[in-house]
Amino acid sequence: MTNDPAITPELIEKHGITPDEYRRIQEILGRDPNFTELGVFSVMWSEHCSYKNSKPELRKFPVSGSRVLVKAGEENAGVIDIGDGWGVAFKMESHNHPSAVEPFQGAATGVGGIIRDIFTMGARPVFSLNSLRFGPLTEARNRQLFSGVVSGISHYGNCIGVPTIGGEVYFDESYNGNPLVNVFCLGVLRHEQIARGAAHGVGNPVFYVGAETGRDGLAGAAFASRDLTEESKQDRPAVQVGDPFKEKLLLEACLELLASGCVAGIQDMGAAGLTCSTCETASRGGTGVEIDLALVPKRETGMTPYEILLSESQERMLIIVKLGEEEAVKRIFEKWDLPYAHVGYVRDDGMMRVKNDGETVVEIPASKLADDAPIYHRETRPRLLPDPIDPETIPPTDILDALPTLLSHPSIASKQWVWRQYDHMVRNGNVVRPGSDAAVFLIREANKLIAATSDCNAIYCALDPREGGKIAVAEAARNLACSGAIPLAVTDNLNFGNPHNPENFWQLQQCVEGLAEACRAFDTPVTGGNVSLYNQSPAGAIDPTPTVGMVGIIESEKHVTTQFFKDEGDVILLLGKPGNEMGGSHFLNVIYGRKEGLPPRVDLVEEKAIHDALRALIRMGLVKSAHDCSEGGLAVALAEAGFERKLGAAVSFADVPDFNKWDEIALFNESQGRVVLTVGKANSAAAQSLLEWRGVPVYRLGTVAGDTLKITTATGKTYEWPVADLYAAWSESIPAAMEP
Amino acid sequence: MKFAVIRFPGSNCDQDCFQALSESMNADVEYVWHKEHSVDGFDAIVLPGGFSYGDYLRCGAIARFSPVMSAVKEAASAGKLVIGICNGFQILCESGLLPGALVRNQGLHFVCADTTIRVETAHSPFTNALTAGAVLKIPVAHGEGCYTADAETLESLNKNDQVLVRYSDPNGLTTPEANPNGSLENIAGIVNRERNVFGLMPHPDRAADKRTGSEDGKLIFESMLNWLK
Amino acid sequence: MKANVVVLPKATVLDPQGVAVKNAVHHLGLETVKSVRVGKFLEIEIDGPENEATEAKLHEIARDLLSNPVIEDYKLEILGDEKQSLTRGK
Amino acid sequence: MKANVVVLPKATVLDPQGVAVKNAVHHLGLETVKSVRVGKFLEIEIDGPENEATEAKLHEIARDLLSNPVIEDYKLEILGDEKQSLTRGK
Ligand SMILES: Nc1ncnc2c1ncn2[C@@H]1O[C@H](COP(=O)(O)OP(=O)(O)O)[C@@H](O)[C@H]1O
Ligand SMILES: [Mg+2]
Repeated sequence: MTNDPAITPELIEKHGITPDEYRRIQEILGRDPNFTELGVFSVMWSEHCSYKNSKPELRKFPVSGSRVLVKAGEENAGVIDIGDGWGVAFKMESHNHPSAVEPFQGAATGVGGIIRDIFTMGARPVFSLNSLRFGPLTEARNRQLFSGVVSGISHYGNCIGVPTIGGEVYFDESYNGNPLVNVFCLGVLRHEQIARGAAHGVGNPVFYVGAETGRDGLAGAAFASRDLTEESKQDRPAVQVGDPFKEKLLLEACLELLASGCVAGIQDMGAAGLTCSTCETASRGGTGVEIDLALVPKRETGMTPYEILLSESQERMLIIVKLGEEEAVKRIFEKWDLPYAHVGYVRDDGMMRVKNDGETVVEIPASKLADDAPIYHRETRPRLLPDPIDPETIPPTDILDALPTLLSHPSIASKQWVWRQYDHMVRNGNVVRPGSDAAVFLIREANKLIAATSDCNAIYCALDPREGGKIAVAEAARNLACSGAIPLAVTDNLNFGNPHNPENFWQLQQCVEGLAEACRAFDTPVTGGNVSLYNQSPAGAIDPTPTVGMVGIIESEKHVTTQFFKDEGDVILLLGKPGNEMGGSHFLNVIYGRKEGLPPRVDLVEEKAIHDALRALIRMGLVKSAHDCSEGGLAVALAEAGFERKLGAAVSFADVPDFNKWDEIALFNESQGRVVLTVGKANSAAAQSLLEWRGVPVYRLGTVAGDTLKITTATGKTYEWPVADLYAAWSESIPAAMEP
Repeated sequence: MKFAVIRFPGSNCDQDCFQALSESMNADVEYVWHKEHSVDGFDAIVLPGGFSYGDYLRCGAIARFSPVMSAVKEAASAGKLVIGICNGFQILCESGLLPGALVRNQGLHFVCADTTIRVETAHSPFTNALTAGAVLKIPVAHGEGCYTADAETLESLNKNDQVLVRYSDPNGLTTPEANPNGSLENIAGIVNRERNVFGLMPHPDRAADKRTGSEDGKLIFESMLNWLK
Repeated sequence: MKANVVVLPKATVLDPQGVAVKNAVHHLGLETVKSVRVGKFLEIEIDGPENEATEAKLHEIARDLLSNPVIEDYKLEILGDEKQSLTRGK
Repeated sequence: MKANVVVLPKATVLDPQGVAVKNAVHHLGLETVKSVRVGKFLEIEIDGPENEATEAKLHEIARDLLSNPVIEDYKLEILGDEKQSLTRGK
């Protein structure tokens, strides 16, 4: 390649390759790499593709279980058995950095990417979730990011027809300049339909299908290579533009193709595009793959091999076709009006060989490139854990004012402004719509009820990453239990700062250990996920945010439960001890600007016992509503439970044991393992004794009543709020911030 | 009697419509691909929701030129029943089978929510199982559902009893708050002069199963089945 | 040849997007802005030199496909081969 | 004064809408169309005569609010008071 720059130490460094790594490349090749090969190594050995910094940590996750059909890391997404020959494939991905630069397209292509991962497995995408973090809405830039990200998700998801049925949104200073956009997708498939991303069958033809390749995302891959060629002098966009319409065609074509039995292997082109898909399919298949770039459909002229291989253009797939089935495959591509090309063959020599019009430009042992990236054990430096909050430091608060203030904080307030913009009803499966603890979706193909939630309280993780990690899983499991579901498995998205900072890396390690411990406790193996490091702005790293996506199954329609009070007169019970932990609470943060103190401890055994007891009660048909206590504690949970039907409650802690004598603490502490549930009056004694018999703490708090929330505390004081006022504070907050 | 559900590239409620008709209504249904030139053999045609051809340019603007639409036009003029739901309504307006146009929601955002709609007349193949004044709970999900038409068109729609459903509150009052997208006179769905082509933004296909909310949409399909009997 | 097509909402049709942009512009400090209308701009490149048949066809396409006469007006501008588009480049 | 702003996707950025329109135009019989790019057109009316401060502010708004420089270019055209917009009316 005559025009290629010479391989200098500067060029190597610019590619993010260390001298040690370069020596390793020389060993693998037995020679110096050329320029294109250097680019290939740099993307494949980036953190994004190789997990070179996080792999030793990820090995701590439990990955197996009786329901696991495809394990984490084996394929594009894990697959879990849901019974009767059906399985679900699901995964979460981040698109943080692209969204920071171009919120609409960044978020949209994030959705496109995760949906592609799912149908690459042979599964039909069924629904999505999204987990978002922004700086405070008081700043115009954050409003712009929030609104752009939501429109981007809405655009892509609505257009392709995959409902977005749940998620979470938090606002905190630590995300200023570095928003988080994590998207989750779940698909359904028959066990025998699981597709593999492996290049099997020497001699099989390799097809490229989907959008033409352009110079998209080149700067995003490993580095910005601005002055490589004449043609590339113009600006190269670091952000890709998504085309949900093209992806919809690709989705239908791929599922039709997989059903036709003509496919030996399939792999989407995500990060590192053609490079990653060719070497990974070869490596998984124990074969080699040879392609010719001259045959690749292109959107622009004059693209170099380097550019074609590293392009991150969206909506593309690599398909290994069974020899002899080429015509059948072409017919399907043509039916769906998709560009395609027969670009190469599966070989038996273990090489990833790339030609350009016959001339070999890349020749690398595929498995070494895909699997032999260096692994680093990064240095960690622990931070001291904060002390628990001393109640004496909590000033007397205007409680009547504090509750609506908390409810109107955008992190707690209604997210209806968000999910109204998402088509959450397409595919006709909403049994529980957005707005309750977990979304419940009827997968019609399989006739199964699946519940899903995403959770992470990053304040806890910042103050105590290990406990924070445990709580993220525990809260997800609790949300599922409240909707009547049995948790099946977990996907996670680890969002952290620069791993070279030992404190950041310690946070990552602690969070992972916490997640892993909790996943074991709830018997929910991790089936996959994503790592996003370098989430920093000049002001510092984001709060560690290990987002958890958890999926559960509901055995019968009768078990579906929501968080909302149903009828006046129903008895309100608190499951779990009233608690008194104030560290890391939203009360301290929102009312006093104090993001501090030791966050709540979670006892995983007790937590699990509570979930099991709740599910048992639900199965007996005794539970009319169940809502977990999370941000804002018991008072917020009681208020939220009344919002759907505008029902109030008459509640008293006065004659109930164990309630704290500080009203602030009793109402707003965030101790874990608590659920507010309601039962019909006639069943309340039975429910209570059943729970006591199971050995879980239960307290009778009062009844659903009237149109005010009336709470008498252990000090004998009574606070009363009209539900309409609380509802207004909660429901109008985000719209008012966004549309003044 | 047999229903056709047209599949454009980018249709995404085709399966929902198919299921609602076949499972909830026990009707005979088949998919028809957009490249087909004929819809012979079908008694009723469903243009489903979605983003046909990506909805680039304007919603329904490109779908209008697809081969199957010429066949749909012929079928419409032969008096067969045509129902366009959401994107289908947009396609019907773009192709001139229905008057007026659907533009960007007044609030500028996509809106996915339950709405209640008031039936204006039982005198149509699409509402004969209902009574005027009945209120149905049927969800909407669209970004461009604001119905507009010039004064003359509007007048003739009203005069000829062509507005079949309007957004209303649960008591049947057509208040501004009940209007999810700013549609003129809360119009949610209209029929052509000949009364055999119906377009509406709400999704009866998403209101045909108790488990997922409402069953009110079935009454519209039931009307069509009555008519075809 | 090249052609540009501008499609704008008819004056009688509500343009909520235009209103939203106007409000945002006011927020950014340009309060003298009286009205904003938001439409589409299409830049079309065509093989071959300027000619009447193509121009007639372009009008047809602009009317039938690129705009919806119920709600929009269009304007077609033919740029020929050499002339630079007025509206391109900085 | 009046101003028009045209916002178009950068030449190297994928423009799926442009591709869709090009295909539709081919179907309608104008097969000589090589490329279509679709962008936004904003017609802005401003109180008061043409002046540099307003023009500078308009540039700022076009760059920060109306377009995203990462994927789009904009072009601002000042039309003054009397001049008719080139791109308006039939
Ligand atoms: N970005 C979002 N997209 C869709 N639904 C959301 C989003 N954010 C929040 N929701 C929904 O709003 C409800 C409340 O969310 P959240 O306060 O995070 O609940 P919890 O504290 O119980 O986990 C849930 O039903 C959730 O799915
Ligand atoms: Mg919850």
